[in-house]
Amino acid sequence: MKTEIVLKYLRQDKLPHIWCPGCGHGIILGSLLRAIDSLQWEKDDISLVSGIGCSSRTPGYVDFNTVHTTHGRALAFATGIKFAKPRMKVIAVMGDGDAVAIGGNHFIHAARRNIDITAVIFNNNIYGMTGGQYSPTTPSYAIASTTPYGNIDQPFDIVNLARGAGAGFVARSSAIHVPGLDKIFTQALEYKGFSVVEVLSFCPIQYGKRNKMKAPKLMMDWLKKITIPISAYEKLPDEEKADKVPVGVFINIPRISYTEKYDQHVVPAAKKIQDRYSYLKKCQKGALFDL
Amino acid sequence: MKTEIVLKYLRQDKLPHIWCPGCGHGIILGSLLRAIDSLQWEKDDISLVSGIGCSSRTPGYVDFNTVHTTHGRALAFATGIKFAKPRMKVIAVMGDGDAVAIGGNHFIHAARRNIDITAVIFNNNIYGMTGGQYSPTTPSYAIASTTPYGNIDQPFDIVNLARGAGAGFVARSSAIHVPGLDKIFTQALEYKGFSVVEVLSFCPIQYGKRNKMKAPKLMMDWLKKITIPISAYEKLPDEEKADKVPVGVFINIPRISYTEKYDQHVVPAAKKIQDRYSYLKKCQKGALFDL
Amino acid sequence: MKGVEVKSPKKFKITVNQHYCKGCNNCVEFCPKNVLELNIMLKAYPVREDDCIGCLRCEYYCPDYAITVTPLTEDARNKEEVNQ
Amino acid sequence: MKGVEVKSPKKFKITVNQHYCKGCNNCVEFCPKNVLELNIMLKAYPVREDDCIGCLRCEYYCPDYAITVTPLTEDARNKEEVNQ
Amino acid sequence: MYKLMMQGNQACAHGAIVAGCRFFAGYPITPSSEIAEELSLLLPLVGGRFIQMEDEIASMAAIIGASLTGCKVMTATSGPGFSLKQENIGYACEAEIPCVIINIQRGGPSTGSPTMTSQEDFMQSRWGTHGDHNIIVLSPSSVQETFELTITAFNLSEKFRTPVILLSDEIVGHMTEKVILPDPDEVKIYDRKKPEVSPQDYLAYQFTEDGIPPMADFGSGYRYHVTGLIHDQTGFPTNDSNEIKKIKDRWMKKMIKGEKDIILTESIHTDDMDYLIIAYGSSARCAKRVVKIAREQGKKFGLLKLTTLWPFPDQIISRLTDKVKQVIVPEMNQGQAIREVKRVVGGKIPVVGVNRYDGEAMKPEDILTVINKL
Amino acid sequence: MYKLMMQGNQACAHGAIVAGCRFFAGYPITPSSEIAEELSLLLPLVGGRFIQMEDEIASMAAIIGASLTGCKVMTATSGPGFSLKQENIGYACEAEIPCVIINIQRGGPSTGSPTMTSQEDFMQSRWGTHGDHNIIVLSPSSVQETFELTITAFNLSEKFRTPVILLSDEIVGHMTEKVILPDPDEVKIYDRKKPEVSPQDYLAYQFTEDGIPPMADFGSGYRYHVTGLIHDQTGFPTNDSNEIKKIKDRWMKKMIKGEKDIILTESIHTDDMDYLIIAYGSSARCAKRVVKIAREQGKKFGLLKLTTLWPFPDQIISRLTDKVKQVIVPEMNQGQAIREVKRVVGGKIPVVGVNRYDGEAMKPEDILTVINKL
Amino acid sequence: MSFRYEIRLSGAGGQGLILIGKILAEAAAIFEDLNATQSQSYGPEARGGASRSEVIISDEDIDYPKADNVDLLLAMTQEALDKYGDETKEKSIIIYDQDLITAPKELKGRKLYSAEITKLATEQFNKTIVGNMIALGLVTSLSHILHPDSVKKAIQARVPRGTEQLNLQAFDLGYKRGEELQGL
Amino acid sequence: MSFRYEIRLSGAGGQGLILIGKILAEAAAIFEDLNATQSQSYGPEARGGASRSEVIISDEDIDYPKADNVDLLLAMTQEALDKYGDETKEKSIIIYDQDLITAPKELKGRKLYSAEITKLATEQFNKTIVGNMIALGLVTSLSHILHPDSVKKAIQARVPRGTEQLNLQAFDLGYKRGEELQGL
Ligand SMILES: Cc1ncc(C[n+]2csc(CCOP(=O)(O)OP(=O)(O)O)c2C)c(N)n1
Ligand SMILES: Cc1ncc(C[n+]2csc(CCOP(=O)(O)OP(=O)(O)O)c2C)c(N)n1
Ligand code: SF4
Ligand code: SF4
Ligand code: SF4
Ligand code: SF4
Ligand code: SF4
Ligand code: SF4
Ligand SMILES: [Mg+2]
Ligand SMILES: [Mg+2]
Repeated sequence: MKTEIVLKYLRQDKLPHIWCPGCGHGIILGSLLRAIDSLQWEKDDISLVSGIGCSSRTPGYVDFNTVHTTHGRALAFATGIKFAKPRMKVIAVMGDGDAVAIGGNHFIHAARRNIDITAVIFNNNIYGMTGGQYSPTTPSYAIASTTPYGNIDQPFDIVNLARGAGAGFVARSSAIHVPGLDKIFTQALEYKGFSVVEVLSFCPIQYGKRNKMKAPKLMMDWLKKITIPISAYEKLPDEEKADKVPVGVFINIPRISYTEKYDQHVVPAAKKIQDRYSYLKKCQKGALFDL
Repeated sequence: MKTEIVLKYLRQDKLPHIWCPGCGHGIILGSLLRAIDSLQWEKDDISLVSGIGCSSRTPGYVDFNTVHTTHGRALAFATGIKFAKPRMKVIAVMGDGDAVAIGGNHFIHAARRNIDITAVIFNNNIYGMTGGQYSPTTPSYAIASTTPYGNIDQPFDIVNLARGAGAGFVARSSAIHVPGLDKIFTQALEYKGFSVVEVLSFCPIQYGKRNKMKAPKLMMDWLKKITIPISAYEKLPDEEKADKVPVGVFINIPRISYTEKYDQHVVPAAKKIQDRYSYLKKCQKGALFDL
Repeated sequence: MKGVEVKSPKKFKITVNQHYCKGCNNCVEFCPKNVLELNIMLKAYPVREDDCIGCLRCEYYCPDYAITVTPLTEDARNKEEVNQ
Repeated sequence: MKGVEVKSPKKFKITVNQHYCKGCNNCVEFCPKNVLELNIMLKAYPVREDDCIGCLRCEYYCPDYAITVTPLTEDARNKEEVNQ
Repeated sequence: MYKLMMQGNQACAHGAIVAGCRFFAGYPITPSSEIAEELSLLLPLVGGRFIQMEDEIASMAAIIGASLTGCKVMTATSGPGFSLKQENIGYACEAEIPCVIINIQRGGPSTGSPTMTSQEDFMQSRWGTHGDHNIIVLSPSSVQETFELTITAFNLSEKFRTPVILLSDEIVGHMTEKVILPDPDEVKIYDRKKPEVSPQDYLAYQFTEDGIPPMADFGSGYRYHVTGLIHDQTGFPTNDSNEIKKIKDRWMKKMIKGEKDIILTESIHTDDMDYLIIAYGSSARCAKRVVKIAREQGKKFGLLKLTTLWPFPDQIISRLTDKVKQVIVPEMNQGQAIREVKRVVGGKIPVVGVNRYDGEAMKPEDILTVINKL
Repeated sequence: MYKLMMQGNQACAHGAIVAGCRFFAGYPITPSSEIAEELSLLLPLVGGRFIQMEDEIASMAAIIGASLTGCKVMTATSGPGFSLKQENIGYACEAEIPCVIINIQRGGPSTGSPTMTSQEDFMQSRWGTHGDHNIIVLSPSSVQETFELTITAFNLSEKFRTPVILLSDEIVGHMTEKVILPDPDEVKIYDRKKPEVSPQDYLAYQFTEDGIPPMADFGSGYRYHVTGLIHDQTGFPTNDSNEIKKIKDRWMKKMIKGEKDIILTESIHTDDMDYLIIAYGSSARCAKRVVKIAREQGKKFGLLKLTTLWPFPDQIISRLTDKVKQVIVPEMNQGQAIREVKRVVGGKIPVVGVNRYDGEAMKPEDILTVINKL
Repeated sequence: MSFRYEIRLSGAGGQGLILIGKILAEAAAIFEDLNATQSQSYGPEARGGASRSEVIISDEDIDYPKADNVDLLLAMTQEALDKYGDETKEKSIIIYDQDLITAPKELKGRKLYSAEITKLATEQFNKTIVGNMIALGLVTSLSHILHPDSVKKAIQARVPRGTEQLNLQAFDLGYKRGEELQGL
Repeated sequence: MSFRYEIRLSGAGGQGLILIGKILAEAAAIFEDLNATQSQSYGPEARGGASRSEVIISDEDIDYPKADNVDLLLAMTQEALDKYGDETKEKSIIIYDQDLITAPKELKGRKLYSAEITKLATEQFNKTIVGNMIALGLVTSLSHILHPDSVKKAIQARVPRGTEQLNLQAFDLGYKRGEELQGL
């Protein structure tokens, strides 16, 4: 029955999708679509934007106004869409590489601006699409195609990064936390302003294979092992915290969004001085808002 | 007497510098050079790297191995220098635009990697060099050449951003906190790993002029008014916190740096399998470390 | 290949879209009642459909939207509601 | 332009590099003893050098490294040390 | 009609407003920043939105996103920023998104000579992004022309579903001249072709007769897919080599079919000339003066001013060079457009360059020195 | 001497190791990623360092930084990443920093056809960054040649203090062939010229006879300043137009003086030919086969394989085309190198393109079809 | 007289066709005194979809590195047979897996061989993945270009450590099946 | 007969030379029926350093927009006089600020005028910044190209609101000084 809901939002002629057997991405997308369904949003009003990567193949499959942009730039394109047409619901779907490697700057700036976009990060701790190179979220000492000796980079904590950048809604969940994940998505989508949902996904092919978790099941067991609800996490002694990844809603602060602020501050200010520019009064065609 | 110390590290034939009368940047640079002097570092061992901007004119004036790179990329160039020659002391000097607008991604990644570089941000809350456009640290509702109606962007808190990205040493001070600033610089320079010093500077010409603080003195009074030591800040009631900017050392956690980790983990791992590649044994010319 | 014995009363009907299923085994692993197995074509197949309790885990964890669980009785349909 | 009366004993000598000074007034503003003023060429000038207490604020806050305060007495030199 | 003194960069901003631009995203850079500054003031007055992004890459991305909603969009930059925008300019070419990119050229390469002038990005404006693509590049030489060509840039962009680059330079961008602003209602404005079929029948990248697919606004009921991957008529990616060839052929076709709209030049004294000067941008004004001086000296010089730089006006140049003795190409670079002129002239007659690349404006005497040797 | 089967991309990595590359910074992208993967394994074995940066811009920046310390450095990418690197490639040109950039071309524009092949970045490799600049571009057509040209790229880069681009393509990068690895001691390796004067007398951008200033390692006692601003001999920025012209002239001079080292081509059957094929990269192998087939049919075809693409081998082409009836230029793009060939040939004889731009390899029959019409 | 032999191995990603292409090339170029070039085409980015691997073997320098005159086609999916069957020439050898191909093509003048590759792999080794080695055996046996020992050496050099025996056995099985098909 | 008059205003950044260039151009193009082009050169990026502002006034279309035949040079620093003095032609008018220029040049055939611009600005208005308006007055008076009323209208249009009076007064002072210098 849930599958039918999901299929309702998919371009079924494009299925099966290109994701590998067992890939976590498909599970997450299902959850996102159920959340959208629960909000009864019109397909026409939704724009789903991605960068490049396995996760970023998502727009090809969903029946919205979809854009598969350049690697890392999803949020910058999405900002253009949202700011030009604020009534659109804009969702950006990105991989960990997309969102916080090459796209890290757009991520922190979208958070800072509090532009009303929901950023969904399919974090599989690896560059899936290009063959398993390490990403900024690859765990320490893990093997990737470019860390044959084990990864020495310190990974990002995306939740902390989003917080540090000023995001007003930040949550983390995982592909093994459905249907709870559906609810988190719903909250994020409803949030007015920039909302971040990091979803721990898994890539059996490029990450699992190299790290003794070739079967999807093993990857899911691993996710189960490392995740822990925020409240439980906070009660852990510090030594044990290191091995655990808290999941849940971390931040949810109501705050005026960027487009609202433009309308509330810039537009009236402009109105005040409009009379000075009689010539411009003849140039109102194509206006995005009324003065 | 302090001036003599500073002059010792300057390329005096390049002075006077291009900074406008009263600009905060010169004050900060003086402090940085005194800190370097206190550590008795050799000029030859220091590389000072910048991006583009008023602040980023710094390398032209200091008598080190200096690089004036492209806008926003100082830390990426610096990473190359440090990683290729870890014995060099590498300092990156950037403006707020340089460091956290166009350069934001390199900033968070350098922090994540914990590469042993000291990042100094001359934060004057504006793009000075290009004529006073707003930056990601321009205060709300301030006037800049591209915010004629007042700035609606939410500014970054650079300290929080650095923290969120995983930096191990984070401090904030200001151009009106000398000589205390000298000490903070000294601590940051001594820190093994990535250290961030955000220094509130001031730009009377591009920021002050538009915001009723044309005289340097007025800008300094403003800085004095808004800054407060961390300890005092924490005791403030929440409503009052909004108007204040805490200064001091926020984070100082000892942690293994990126280059050290490479040497401790990758190099020995490579050594173990080296015998498999007899051909490569003949290719040791130019090695950056011994195997 | 084992034959599938059909017991009644069946509460749920399980359909696997052969075109979508990639045989990843997720549904098999997640099913608490061992209802599913992969067949020789490496597609999911409900070998113990009668045991299905309609928990929908197979649907939730199928990355390919290939599996559909349809309640056949009133009772089962209500359970479905709860899963919303 | 006012003439500067020289009182003794002078503890500090203040030199302003005419080539570097941009007349920004920072040193003037920060000097707790009102030692400095801008002259007609808009360069800093120590009008009350005798009053200087060697606090070095002028040096610290001169963005152009144009001003140098040199202790002339043993006593003053010691004070300098403290400022390190 | 209004008569105003303004800077080239301001005129660009005003041209954008008149052309219907309602969205600007940019990142400041000398010598283009005044465009952003002016638009930050003007756009809100005409129901438009201005945003300063975190960098040039994001700026280019944001205008593409905004264009998808049906809005006319623009960004402005100079050399370093223009290089950074290249990846997304290629995206706009591939996905056929109308947008206007202003490049106020300064001295290069790299940070170069930020406050000085140049025409060093002539080639980059055509070849800066990876992969085969088509693009339109226009070049103004006065403030009035900056105003007008900005409007033309929007019109061509909308008409041909393609990014259009206005390649100006520091001299034109920063000079102040009188501009005649026409009555906005009398300016010819072109809006992108919208679909006339129902959403079910809509093909976002249809192979139409003129090579230009109608473009629906996001949110208008036509849900479709936009991708930087090579795609077929439906807009979805394809690996089929026939389809790949087909779309690339269509891209070429729309430009070739549109040439008479796209290729703009201005000929001065070319009827009875012995020598032809081919110039563009601020150098063209210098060349104009040289033609005048030369004519005064009894030398029959003519000028072809290239208003459209790309697609390169092969046919016009080929025709004009049939009857002259020599061609002179003055440029503020080490010789870029001259390569194209040589290709077109094909050895018929000598082609001589006059190159100034020291950050200063091309001077009449630079060209005159060469001419006097003829 | 070792005999090994390897992929073009692996051969590139091995070539780099043999050439003395000890620092690689990159960001993965199809179809170049195997170069990074191989070097992540190999570099630590020869005392080198590998780092994956946050993006291509940072990768390019990091190798420039590393090169300043005296290290030989490289990065590798494909179209989208190559576009992103352009700003910093310009920096390396301007500041004269030796470094090697590998571009394994894929189908463009934009994300294009990531797993398919092309030669669509020919022009971009020369003109991709803003501002007048010089650059060297080499193009291999086999796995063995990838190995060898990677070494050549490092040598030229070190010798001429300039970025060198190895412009390969998906076919060559991903094909597996036998490579003969020579004894490393017998490979000719060139290291950058170091200063012979004392630090006080050192001018980081000295106007030397050959146009190439000696380059000191950071940390070696020669403290100097590096900037992307146009600078004088001392390395410090200048706005003096004489100085600006002087440094740009030196950049040109070093390339022109170095041409005999830089310009590499291969001629096959050009002694008695009637028709000349000019080709490069994987298309050159196709052309080789065509020449063979044509000769078998009694048609006197010759091949000029361009190993160096830029600076474009004007003189060699000019000479070779003096005596033939026609030139054929097969390319896996819509016609890029052919523009240059036409410019050089200058209308002497017809120049015909054979263009394949559908992601598939150029096939002998593509060229043969054109030939058979002659 | 010189020779040039073109092999096209076609099917789907994950069937290991690129690997056996590389093995054939290595056998020719390293273990016999020949030249060889192996190349392939991928699906989207580095993963999935249709897969094609080509090997050119010659006693001369290989100018053109792609197949344009296929001597031997291995087809491991219906799609592959449909797409590439027609691109072979008269006298070409075509080998296909009869377990995966439901609608074999009539191709005039070609020498068609079919074998139950997948079934053999599952029944004999309980691993579909060794199907590629069985196919390699068939290709080696039917093409008469390379000595099986050369191919075996190349297998040993290329397969993951610890799987050499399994792969060699599968190869042998395929090779023998090839001989049977030729009535040898 | 057509005319083309070239004015070069040279000095340092911050002296307001670009503004007075724009005012001259606006006076000519908007308030008189002439054409005018104003351009300038900057120091590094958008700030500081040497500054040069040029105005071309003509009754025809202005083809070449830069000065290459300077009719009037205003020099507000020694450096500017040294650099641009030689680039004037015979009969050119040169005006300089005698307070800022310590070593005036001997320039044959030019009409040199000096005025104590900075001193006047400080003494009369207590603001060095209005030096540019005094200079503008001098230029207007000595060039005989524009009617002072046109220039005054342009001043009113271009200077910051609230400073019109001050600037007009400074202009008048300069204009009068110019007349005096010509013995008018
Ligand atoms: C500018 C640019 N650089 C690199 C690439 C190659 N590339 C495509 S997807 C990708 C990373 C994918 O990883 P991630 O974003 O984590 O998504 P996943 O595939 O893991 O879902 C890379 C590096 C590209 N397409 N464009
Ligand atoms: C790629 C690129 N974009 C834009 C610029 C123009 N630019 C130069 S400096 C600068 C900002 C300067 O602001 P900041 O970094 O805060 O330094 P400040 O001048 O305020 O010290 C900009 C936008 C450039 N040089 N390169
Ligand atoms: S490569 Fe990894 S992330 Fe990509 S589709 Fe396959 S399993 Fe999923
Ligand atoms: S513009 Fe501002 S930041 Fe730049 S030098 Fe002047 S005062 Fe300082
Ligand atoms: S609904 Fe639950 S019990 Fe039924 S098949 Fe699916 S997972 Fe098993
Ligand atoms: S989870 Fe879905 S794709 Fe996987 S085996 Fe089950 S039905 Fe098939
Ligand atoms: S040292 Fe202190 S007291 Fe003396 S002049 Fe400087 S600021 Fe004034
Ligand atoms: S602070 Fe320095 S520059 Fe400013 S007036 Fe004093 S001495 Fe001069
Ligand atoms: Mg990923
Ligand atoms: Mg700043």
